[in-house]
Amino acid sequence: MADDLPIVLALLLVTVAGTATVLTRDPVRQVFALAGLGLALALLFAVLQAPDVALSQLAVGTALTPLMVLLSVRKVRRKARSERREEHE
Amino acid sequence: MTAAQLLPVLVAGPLLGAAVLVATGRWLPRYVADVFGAVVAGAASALALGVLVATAHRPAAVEWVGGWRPRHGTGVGIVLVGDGIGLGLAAVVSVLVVTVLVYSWRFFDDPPPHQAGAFPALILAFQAAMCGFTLTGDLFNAFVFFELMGVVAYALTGYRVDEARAVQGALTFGFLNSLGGYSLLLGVGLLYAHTGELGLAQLGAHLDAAPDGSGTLVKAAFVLVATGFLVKAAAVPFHFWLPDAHTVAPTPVCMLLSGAMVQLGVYGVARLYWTVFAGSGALPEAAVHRALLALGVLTAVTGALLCWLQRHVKRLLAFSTIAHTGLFLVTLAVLTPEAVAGTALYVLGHAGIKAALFACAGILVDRFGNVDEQELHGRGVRLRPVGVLFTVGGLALAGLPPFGTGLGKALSEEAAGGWLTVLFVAVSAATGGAVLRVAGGVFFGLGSPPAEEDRPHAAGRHRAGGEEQHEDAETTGADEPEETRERVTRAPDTMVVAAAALLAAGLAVGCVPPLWSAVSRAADSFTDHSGYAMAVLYSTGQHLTHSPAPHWSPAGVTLGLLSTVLAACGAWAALRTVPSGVRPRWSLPLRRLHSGHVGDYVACVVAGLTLLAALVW
Amino acid sequence: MNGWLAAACALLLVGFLPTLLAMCTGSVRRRVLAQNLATVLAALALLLLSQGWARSSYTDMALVLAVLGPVGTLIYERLLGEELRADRPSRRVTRTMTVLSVAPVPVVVVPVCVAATPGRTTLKLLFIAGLLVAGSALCTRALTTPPGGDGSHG
Amino acid sequence: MSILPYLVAGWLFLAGCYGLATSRNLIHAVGSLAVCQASTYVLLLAVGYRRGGTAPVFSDIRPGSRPVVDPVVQALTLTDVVVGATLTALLLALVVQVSKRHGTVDPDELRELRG
Amino acid sequence: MSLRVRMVVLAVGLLGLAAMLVAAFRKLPGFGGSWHPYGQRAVETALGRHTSNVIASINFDQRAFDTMGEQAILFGAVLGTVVILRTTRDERRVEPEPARVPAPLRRYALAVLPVTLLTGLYVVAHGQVSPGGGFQGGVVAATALHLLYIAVDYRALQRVRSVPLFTLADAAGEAGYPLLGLGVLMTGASFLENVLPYGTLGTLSSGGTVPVLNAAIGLEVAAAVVVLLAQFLDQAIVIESEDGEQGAGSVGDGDGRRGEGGAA
Repeated sequence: MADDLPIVLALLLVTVAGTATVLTRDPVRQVFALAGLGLALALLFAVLQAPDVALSQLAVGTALTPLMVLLSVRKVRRKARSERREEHE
Repeated sequence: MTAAQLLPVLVAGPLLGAAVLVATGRWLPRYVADVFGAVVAGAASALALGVLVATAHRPAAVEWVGGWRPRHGTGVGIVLVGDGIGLGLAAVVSVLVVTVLVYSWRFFDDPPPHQAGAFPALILAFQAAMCGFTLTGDLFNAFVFFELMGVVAYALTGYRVDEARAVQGALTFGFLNSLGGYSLLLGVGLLYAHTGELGLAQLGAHLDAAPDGSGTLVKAAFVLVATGFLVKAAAVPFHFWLPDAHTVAPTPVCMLLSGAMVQLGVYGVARLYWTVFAGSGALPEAAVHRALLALGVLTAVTGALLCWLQRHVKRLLAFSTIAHTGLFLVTLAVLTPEAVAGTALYVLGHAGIKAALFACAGILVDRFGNVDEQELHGRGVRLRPVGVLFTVGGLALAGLPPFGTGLGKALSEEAAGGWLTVLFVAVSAATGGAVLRVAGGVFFGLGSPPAEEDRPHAAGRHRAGGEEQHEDAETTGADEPEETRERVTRAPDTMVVAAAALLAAGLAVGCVPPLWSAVSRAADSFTDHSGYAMAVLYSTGQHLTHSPAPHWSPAGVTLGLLSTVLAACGAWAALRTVPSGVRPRWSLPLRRLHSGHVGDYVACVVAGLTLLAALVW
Repeated sequence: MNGWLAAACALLLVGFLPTLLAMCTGSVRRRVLAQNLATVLAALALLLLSQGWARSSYTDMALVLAVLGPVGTLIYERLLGEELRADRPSRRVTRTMTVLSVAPVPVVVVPVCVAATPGRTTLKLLFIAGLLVAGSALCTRALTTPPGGDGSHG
Repeated sequence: MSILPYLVAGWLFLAGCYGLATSRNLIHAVGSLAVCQASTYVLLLAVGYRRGGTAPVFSDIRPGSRPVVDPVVQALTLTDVVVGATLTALLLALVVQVSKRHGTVDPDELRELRG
Repeated sequence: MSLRVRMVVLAVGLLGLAAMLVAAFRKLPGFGGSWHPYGQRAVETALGRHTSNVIASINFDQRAFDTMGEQAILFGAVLGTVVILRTTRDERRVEPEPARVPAPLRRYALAVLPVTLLTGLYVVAHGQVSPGGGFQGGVVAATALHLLYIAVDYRALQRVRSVPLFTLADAAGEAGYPLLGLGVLMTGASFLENVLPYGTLGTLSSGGTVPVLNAAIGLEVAAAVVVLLAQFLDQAIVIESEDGEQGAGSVGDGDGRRGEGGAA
């Protein structure tokens, strides 16, 4: 059982982060939960002895996914803002 | 080099073509890119047909990619299996892709900057995905091509990005299909854990050898994997993406989605059942029969009702595809070689006819910028050739002999038998009748035009927010942006020729007896669970006793004529009444279900998973 | 289960889990700071784990994380600059966060270096430690400098 | 313990579906879909794990010196991670266009394609 | 569907699904078991081919066909994103504004850029020997380039990032797989058969065609990620709609746009 402790811990982390990702409704805040999920998954992959998968999860989850999501959020917000301004005019 | 060795080329060739198109897209003029795409697709279809003919009377062509042939029935590689049904579907897909590329020569004035070849490149990647999916004998590999098909199809569906509805439909499509893909992958995980294998033949062999007692695991795996395929096949309640995607996708893409991709979902379920689960005691035949039959009937009825209620012509055709998918599933539920042969011929005929109908609808879009049945009333009179093609397509869809759809319907009725005959006749009549109604109203000006005030307020419809929210809202076909460079004044020859050729192909399916016997042989080996495993793992062919070749039976012809007459009468009756713009109250819950809301659709898919599980258990 | 793995578990439980919770709750500022700390702690946990399993090739994971972690933080800083600038933490928070993210690095890396067979692995470990210290310290500072400190938008 | 990892995979799938179905923001929905996908990673790798095993990467250990975990599921998961990242990109691109054309990314306010 | 109905449908679905999954999981072989027949075969096969990273051997040799599909997914998704995020008729491109990034940040990012790039290349190069490979390294290398946007501004990134060139590299990497496969086929062997000498276990040139395919995928992934991010960055920074979606610099910092009125 003690040998499985790292795995249990990593599973706990993944569960927490995954649940938080779903429950965080604001996309900007969700990015952080998603990044946390990425890190937790990478740790889980590492303790499951899958360094190759952990590496690709780190490569994708640390910078690439947050960058894409944040750029989308930025575009979406700008659009919403300009729509609001149009309405005010 | 043997014929089998060429199987991977059916996937690699189009992919290479796509890469070349993207690499040179900056410098290529539009038409060169289009011609190149058509040539590559044409070469692939020639290859598929060639291998199909070369291996027609021999056991299936089996190719272990990378030369990883198994020893003593175990291996590490991926296998491609070019048996009659799989390779035949690959050939159909490839030929359809060529037609679509020819059809779309006049399309899209707005290629992405410096990417003249983007559209043909995406189509070629789509072709590669579909061919890979039909040929592969490995479950995870099937998932890969499932996802490739999806990714390319979302992009193609959303191709006209300046259209509000296009991007929304593509996004719905993306969400639901991805969810289906993950369900599929979970199922693959369960199967791998249980058997330690990924190849279909190995999985089947393992389940035969060591059936798990209660069957819980096997059933769950079947449900999860089949859900993935059924999402692709647009079976109710997994179908919600299909009408939305077809309403908004460019017409050539609709032709591919409805003509081939949806049927590949049905193919996936059938392939999965016969190669993996058919021999294992854990998944009783009765359970699979029950599940497919229930979903099939539900799908057919829902599709037919909603098809009849539509006024957006492409959406109408989309629901008719759903209705026919339901019929395919009902037939497959019989789980006999005859049923598979009937379904295969039905799918073949349907591919030609449905693609031709979409092609005609596309001409309407280009001519009038509108595919709304009521708005276009009588305006298509001058497009007489198109009108004739559309009418013939409607008759064929209703099951008129000697079209391939008629033959497929007749054989399916024979296989399914009993009260299901009523279902086949009714659904064919409803879908064919809806098409004939459109044909009569739009192309021949029959019946009375809708009252003026019922015309939709075209201006207000396209901006969300400003529009009043009617509970009874429906999707109209007004304000459809043309897909050609400029609004065409007459139907372009390439388009009409493509539509006519597709109809002719649909007709040929019902008139060429050698094809029937070939399909019958293919169906025999398709349903041969142990034969597949022997051919794949030990390269030994077994001699099968072939079931007699299918043919037109008097009963089939009569029922085909009956449903055609019913369709014509229904269309005539509908045209005689003045369209009131109000649709029957009983249809409200059904229509409200199609709310365009991703959340609703996801909830339905999850509930559908549970439904399927309940049916299988 | 050896000492290294026990240490990794302790780090995950006492260090990473609270940081993860901080990442998933609260203001954007808090989340960014927590994210920065989380990458450092995860990288250290990976180092401990690879030592615990005696797999030197696993250190590549920590290497990639040490390289990309600060990049991620800088992306947040760049794209959420407005929100972050409106809500700068106090100097005390800055100092605490810097200490929290820098201090564990030598605590973990030095013993691992001592235990590992000297050679290329040691160099790699030191390199990772350098990246972690520089990256996290700098990111913490960038995230917490008062508005006058950067001149974006003049 | 013997089914805990599988349960976590199942939980992630259900949670992701819940998030998708109740989402009020399409970007959030894309994130929820990523959670669904995470469940497939967890399931696959959990299936391939072997107690006491190590990764079958023989750069720093001798082949045969230690038991190894199943590499096949790792290769599958690797493919899956790539699929997930690209899918996220494509869906986000579509969300960006939805926001441009509809002025909103709230699925409740997208009132087209009904009936 | 009203929200209430949707929640009921969803609850039924989730409960049923949960019940089915739990029932199935209970029948799975227990976690951590030692029975992995396919895995064992894969390990033996990889060692037979002198590839020390068995995962790389599966990805690029034993199940190389999967990876060809995976690569096509990436390629298709990037092409799809290019198509979907193209500049439409009602949009225009504006010059991005220069951004002023704090000096220490800029120095750090510029110093880390080559380190990140080298790390990426290192991870690609060692793919068939130690953990890593074309995909992981390709993403890291592509991320490195975007430090220019973080450290300096979008204009700096635009100067070194020629989208046509990277599109070409993307297509070349994508073509590498089918080309190699077809080339091998011409020699009479099977598609994608590993025909090169296997080399010595544990060296960079071991594994026959594995390093070649690994490099092809590294090239494709790096180029594809750059092209992909270019679409998103363009959308967020330089593309705006004609009907006055301006708000220069209102979100984030620098990189706002120099609309007609607000030329800096």
